[in-house]
Amino acid sequence: MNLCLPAVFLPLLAAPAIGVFGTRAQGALANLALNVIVFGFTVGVFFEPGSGLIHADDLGMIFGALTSFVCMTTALSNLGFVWSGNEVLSLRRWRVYHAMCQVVLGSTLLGLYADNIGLLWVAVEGATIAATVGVSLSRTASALEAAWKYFILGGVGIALALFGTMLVYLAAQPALGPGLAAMSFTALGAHATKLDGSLLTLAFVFLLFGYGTKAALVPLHGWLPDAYAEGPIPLTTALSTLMLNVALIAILRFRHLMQANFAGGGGALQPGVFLLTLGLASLLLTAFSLSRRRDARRFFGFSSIEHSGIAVFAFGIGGPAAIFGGLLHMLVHTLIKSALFQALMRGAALRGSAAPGNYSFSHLRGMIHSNKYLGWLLGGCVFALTGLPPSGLFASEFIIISQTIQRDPYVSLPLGLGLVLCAVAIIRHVGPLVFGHAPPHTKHQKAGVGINLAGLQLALGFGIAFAMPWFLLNALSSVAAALQ
Amino acid sequence: MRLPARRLVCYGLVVGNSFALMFGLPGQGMHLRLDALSVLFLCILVPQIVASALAERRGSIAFWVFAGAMVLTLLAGDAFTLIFGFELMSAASWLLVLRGDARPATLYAGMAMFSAACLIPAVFLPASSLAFMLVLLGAGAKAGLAPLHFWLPRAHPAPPAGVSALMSGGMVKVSLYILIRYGFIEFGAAAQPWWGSVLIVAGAASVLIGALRAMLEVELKTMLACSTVEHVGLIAVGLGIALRAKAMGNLDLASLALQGALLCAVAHGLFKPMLFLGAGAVKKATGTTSLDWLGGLMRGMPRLGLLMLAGAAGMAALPLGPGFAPEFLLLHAVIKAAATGGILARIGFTALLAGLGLSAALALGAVVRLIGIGFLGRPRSLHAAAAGDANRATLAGMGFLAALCVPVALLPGVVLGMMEPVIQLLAPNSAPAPLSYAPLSLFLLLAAAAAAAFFGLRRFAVRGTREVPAWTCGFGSPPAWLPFGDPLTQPSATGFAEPVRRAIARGVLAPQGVDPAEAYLLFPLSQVSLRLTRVAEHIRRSTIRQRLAFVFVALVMFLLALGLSEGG
Amino acid sequence: MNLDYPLAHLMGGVILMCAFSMLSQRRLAAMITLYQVQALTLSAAAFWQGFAQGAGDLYLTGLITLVIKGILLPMGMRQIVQRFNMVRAVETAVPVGFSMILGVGLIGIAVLVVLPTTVSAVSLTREDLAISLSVVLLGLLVMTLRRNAIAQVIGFLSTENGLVLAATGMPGMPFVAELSVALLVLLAFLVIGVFLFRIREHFDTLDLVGIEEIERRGR
Amino acid sequence: MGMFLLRLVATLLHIGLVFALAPLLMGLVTKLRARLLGRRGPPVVQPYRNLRRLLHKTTLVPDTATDLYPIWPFVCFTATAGAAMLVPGFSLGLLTANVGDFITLIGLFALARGATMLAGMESGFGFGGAAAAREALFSVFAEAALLVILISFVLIAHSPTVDGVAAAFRNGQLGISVSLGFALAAMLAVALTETGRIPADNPAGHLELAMVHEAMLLEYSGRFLLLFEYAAMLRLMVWMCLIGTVFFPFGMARAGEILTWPGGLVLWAGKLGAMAVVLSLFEIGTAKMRVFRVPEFLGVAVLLGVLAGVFLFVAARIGG
Repeated sequence: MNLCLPAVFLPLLAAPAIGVFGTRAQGALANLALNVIVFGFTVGVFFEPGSGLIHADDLGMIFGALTSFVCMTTALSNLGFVWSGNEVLSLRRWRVYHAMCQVVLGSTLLGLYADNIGLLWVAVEGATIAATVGVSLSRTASALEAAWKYFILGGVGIALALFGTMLVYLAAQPALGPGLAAMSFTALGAHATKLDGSLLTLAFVFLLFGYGTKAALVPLHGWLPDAYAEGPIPLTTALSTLMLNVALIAILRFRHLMQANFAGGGGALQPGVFLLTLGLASLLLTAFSLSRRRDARRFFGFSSIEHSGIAVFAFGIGGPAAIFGGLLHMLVHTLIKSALFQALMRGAALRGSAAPGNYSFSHLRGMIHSNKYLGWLLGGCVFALTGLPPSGLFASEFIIISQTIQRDPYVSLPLGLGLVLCAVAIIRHVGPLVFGHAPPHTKHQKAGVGINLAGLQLALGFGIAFAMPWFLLNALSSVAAALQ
Repeated sequence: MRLPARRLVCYGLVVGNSFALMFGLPGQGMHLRLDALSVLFLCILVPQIVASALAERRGSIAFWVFAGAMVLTLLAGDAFTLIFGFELMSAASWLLVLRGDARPATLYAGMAMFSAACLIPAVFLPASSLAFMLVLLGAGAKAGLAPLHFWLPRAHPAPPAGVSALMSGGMVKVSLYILIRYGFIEFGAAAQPWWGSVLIVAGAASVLIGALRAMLEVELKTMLACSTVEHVGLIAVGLGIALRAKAMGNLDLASLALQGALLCAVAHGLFKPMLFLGAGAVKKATGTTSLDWLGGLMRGMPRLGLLMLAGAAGMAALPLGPGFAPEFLLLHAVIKAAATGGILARIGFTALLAGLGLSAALALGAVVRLIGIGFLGRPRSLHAAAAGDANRATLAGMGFLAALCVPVALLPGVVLGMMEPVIQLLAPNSAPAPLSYAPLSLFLLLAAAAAAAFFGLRRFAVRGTREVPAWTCGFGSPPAWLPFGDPLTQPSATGFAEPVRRAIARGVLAPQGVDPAEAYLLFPLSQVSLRLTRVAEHIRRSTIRQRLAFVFVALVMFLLALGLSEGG
Repeated sequence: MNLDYPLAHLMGGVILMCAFSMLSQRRLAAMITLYQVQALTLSAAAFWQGFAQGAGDLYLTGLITLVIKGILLPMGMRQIVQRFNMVRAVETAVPVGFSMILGVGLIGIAVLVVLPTTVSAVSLTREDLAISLSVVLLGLLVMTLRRNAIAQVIGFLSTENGLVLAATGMPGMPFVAELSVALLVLLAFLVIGVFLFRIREHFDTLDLVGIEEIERRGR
Repeated sequence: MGMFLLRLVATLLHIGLVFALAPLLMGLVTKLRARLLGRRGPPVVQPYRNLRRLLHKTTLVPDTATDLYPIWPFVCFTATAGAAMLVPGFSLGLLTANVGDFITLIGLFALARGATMLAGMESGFGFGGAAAAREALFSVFAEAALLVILISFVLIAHSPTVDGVAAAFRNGQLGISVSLGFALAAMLAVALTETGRIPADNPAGHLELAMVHEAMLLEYSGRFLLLFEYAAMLRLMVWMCLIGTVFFPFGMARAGEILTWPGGLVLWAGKLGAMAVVLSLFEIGTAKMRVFRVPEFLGVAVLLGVLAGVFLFVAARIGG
């Protein structure tokens, strides 16, 4: 049987139920239970990839499992978030919140497993709407403003993506004939050279802008920092890691179509230039935006922009090695970033309240004085983002830079500049955040068991790049070779 | 199992008899390799690690990661392992610096990443001038080669003494190792004479600035760090001469300069950690390392004082000290190099020789200042008066290094003989001239003279001494609460440096005695980044409509480009 | 079969004209009316395309468009305008004349981009594509140039119209697109409605100035 | 073997003469100065008397001095004595010729200077420290000048040792006189500074504020002061030998051939006497400089050294 279907539709179908019934504790527990089950399914997908409209290729398998794993750990720390009771919401909103978590999970998985550009689009749209609702949940003025921003910019992105999708169909329709075949990734990939190249190029521009909005590439990034800062933090974790991945993978797939068409003489342009432009823009703007952030979640929002910029840059460089590097970068970044947000949530809870707006660096500094383990964990996560060893990002960035040098030496200059500047801006905060002077009346407290899971994720983020299991290595390499 | 990833990353170094590790770059692993050069630098590195561990920092994990990463860098058999170890070294030392003093930590991390950003491209480029310049930038920045040395006098004093010792004596050498490995071996075939010239110029600048600042600085550890800059410059000058001579086909001169540079690395790796450990002991005993608050420590801590004296003799390159033979070789290399090349080379090397003499004398002055102000004379504070001698562990660590100094000082010929394989590796089939400096016989001569004077005086002069109050130069008698006299009546470290400041520093340093690199490089760069940050803040503050406008304009731009590239 | 090209062309032209003249309008009511006309024309175009291609699902598309966009959405928005008493003119970011010039430039770009690209596709599609791309861009331009939330929403909806127009032009495109467009518009309207009420709770007007004030504070 | 014995004897003779005659030379210079100033001046053997008097004085140690106080005089004396043994006097080919070269000499001078400076800072009172600071300033330029001069020597003689240079110059190919002239001028300036003569320092001065070398020894007395005084005399001797050997190597004996010794000895004495006359003439002709003029004085020396190197290059090119 096809295990993708239950993995996708269980959360989607369960969402209304959660949204209607149950107390907030029950909602949180149901959320966790569903996540665990879905994680089981996504692991099963490795053995039952299925076929047809919704099936998992290697890429889908890996990132599907990653998605559900991150969602599971987030749901676990979500328990603490709920029980700490800092987030004062009415019961109705708690229900909506948990429902939205499920919708985000389901539509993200749909976006990963869908073998149809239309379905992919629907999935991204659903995730966007759910996230918008989630962000607006705490009805503060700034939250509403953030959600409004997110809706307007995200809606525009969705519109552009739909236009691009239709253009892809139009480009494929003469070759593959009308019908579903012209919208399936496998069919498109198989006949990439026969597509109408020039139309495909036009389509790629729109898709790049559409999904690039979701991936928060500069200049399409306007919604991201505020959405991160205002939404409930478990949802933010999902946004920062999962939706970015879906959008990036979509961009990667379409880029492959265009590249193959270009290589096959189908008349498409080389996609690299577009991707490199947006990637470098993200990297360099982030480098200078990071330095003045006072709110930790905005800060790490910008760092997410940086990292998706790096991934897109890697895709733009092209070639199996660079694609491999980009995918590895996404993988490790997802693990580290989710661990980081869970640690942040816990730290803010120790400092009083995990409500949005309590994440200013001045509020969190000197975490080691609140809890030694948590302080080191937080410091480790932030340090890992800089890409210095032993962080796994070092391996991916090493591969990307080396490939850049070999394929396109001149863009390696801005790349290196941006990487160094961002890393410096990030590493500046480790000292005060971990060892700085804690605010007055800080006393040593327990961090709770949930934090160990974040520690595990961080350890994975450190280890997986240097001691990669062979099956993962093979899968990633074959994906990279196939999508080059 | 066939690894598709085998295609991923090509080797940066030729992997000969290398030993592969399972983990590392995905599908690629790590490779370790040992050759004469790595062995030499391991021999430089290991004693320092032992001494620092002996003296302090036995328990610190970061310290051991730091040490291990340095060893890994020296053992690296491929580009990834090299950069990995190098960056891990930077990361661990960054943590140690951060725990010591948070202020320079970010600057330090920034420089470390900058050097990595230069090295990673360099190891993948084909052997070319660009690649070498990148290596020079990367390794030079980490080694504290002018003009990228400004971070070193700030960062090296920050961590505890054991780490400072290892950073100053070891980490710097590791970066120089990378410079040597790539300049002489990997890129050796494509070497141009002007590579060497660039290296010489940078080295000369470091020597001058380092020696001058060492003479002017008041903080003990900062002063030692500045002298590290000076010695790195000396080594760089030697390497530059060797590179230039090798490219010009003059292998004997190359091997002579290499002997000087490598011996200098060995000697500096011995006495500088010793001095840093001593500075740490002084800090522990008196609570400060500012020379203006010390004085008369020789009474309180005689054993430490003697060890510091030995290290200082090396630092000042005095004869019969460990630092003299390298200086000797380097000066001869410069003189020989002056005979090669055109009139510019002649003028340049003559000026270089003058600069070296200048900085040698400055180093002597700095050492006299260090010992005379810090350890001789009268205490300038109660802490200095009450200082007790350093603990056994520190003395043991310093003594270990001091014992290793003896062969370098008295038997440099033997040490050079042991270095021969390295020289042959770097400058193949070269025949260096024998060392025309016989420290052992010189030592015997001087010993004879000293013995003659000693016994002569015992025989003919009246024995014994009488202790009398020193002449106070006409100052009034000190108040009762200052048992050791008024500190203001004895020369201060600042005052001692004043003549040099007036006569030389004004010409060399920027106004207010700021390091020129800071004034003319660091400050403008920070201004630029500040301006760009302001721009970024403007973008970030834009309203929803403006953000929409960004998207819209970008889309129109892309479409326009598309239309023009296809239709037009 | 010689009639369908000019008809489709005509309807497309009307839709484009509506989108274009939205730029010139200062009053919300007028913009809503224009949007309604645009939507009605769009539904007509969908019906005609369905007839011309003999594709049944296009009839459904036309029906959805007619009911939701042609009738429900304008009614709702008129409600909002009444309730918030926003009959006065809303000021634009740039002078109207300038925005018209921009609009003309956008149409030019759309034609420039589309015409050479679709040499292989059928002429009908080419026309539709050029027109719908212009409509999309014009809608975005309206969103960019109007300071008022409702005006932005209208611009957004007109963008959607352009998408549907393109979708109807796609020969034999499966139903996914239309469904999702309808879905999007529904949800969009719901969410926007929610927003408007919430924003009303916090700011007395729908003008985004208040939000911009929040944003001014550096964070 | 006999050869070796001869060289050994010559070496011992040289060492003995240098150590024995150093005070005499100092006395001679003082006497000549006094005479040229129209005074009678102390007898030539006065330095010997001073040394003997110091032998019989008790040694006073300031209470603020550390345990290293007695070390510095020995270090200073030993280094200077080592230099005296390395510089050939009346004869070439001594056994000590290859122990070290110019750079070793510079190092030994630096060692002696360092010991003196530290001695000045022992008691921790003002004048010693001030004098040490000035000495440090002077030495900076002095060493630079010496090394620069060294270039032209080595490039001409193709040998870094004093012995080799002297041998090469004695067989003199004199196409390079210009640069040697520059080198001589520079070397004289350095020598004046190093030996603490006018214009850098006044050996006869008694104003602590103006003294450099003497002020560092204020706290020393008895046998320790004797060592310092004797080292000063030796330094004068060494410098004169150095200049004589390098620039006027004519008629120097060969250590291997005993018959050439007498001539060498006579000529050596003559050279020393002549240099003493020149030195005293110069000293009465000039006045002492301000402290901060001395660096300029030595800076000129450095430039002369550089010029020597450049002209040497030109000459070599013209010579073909």
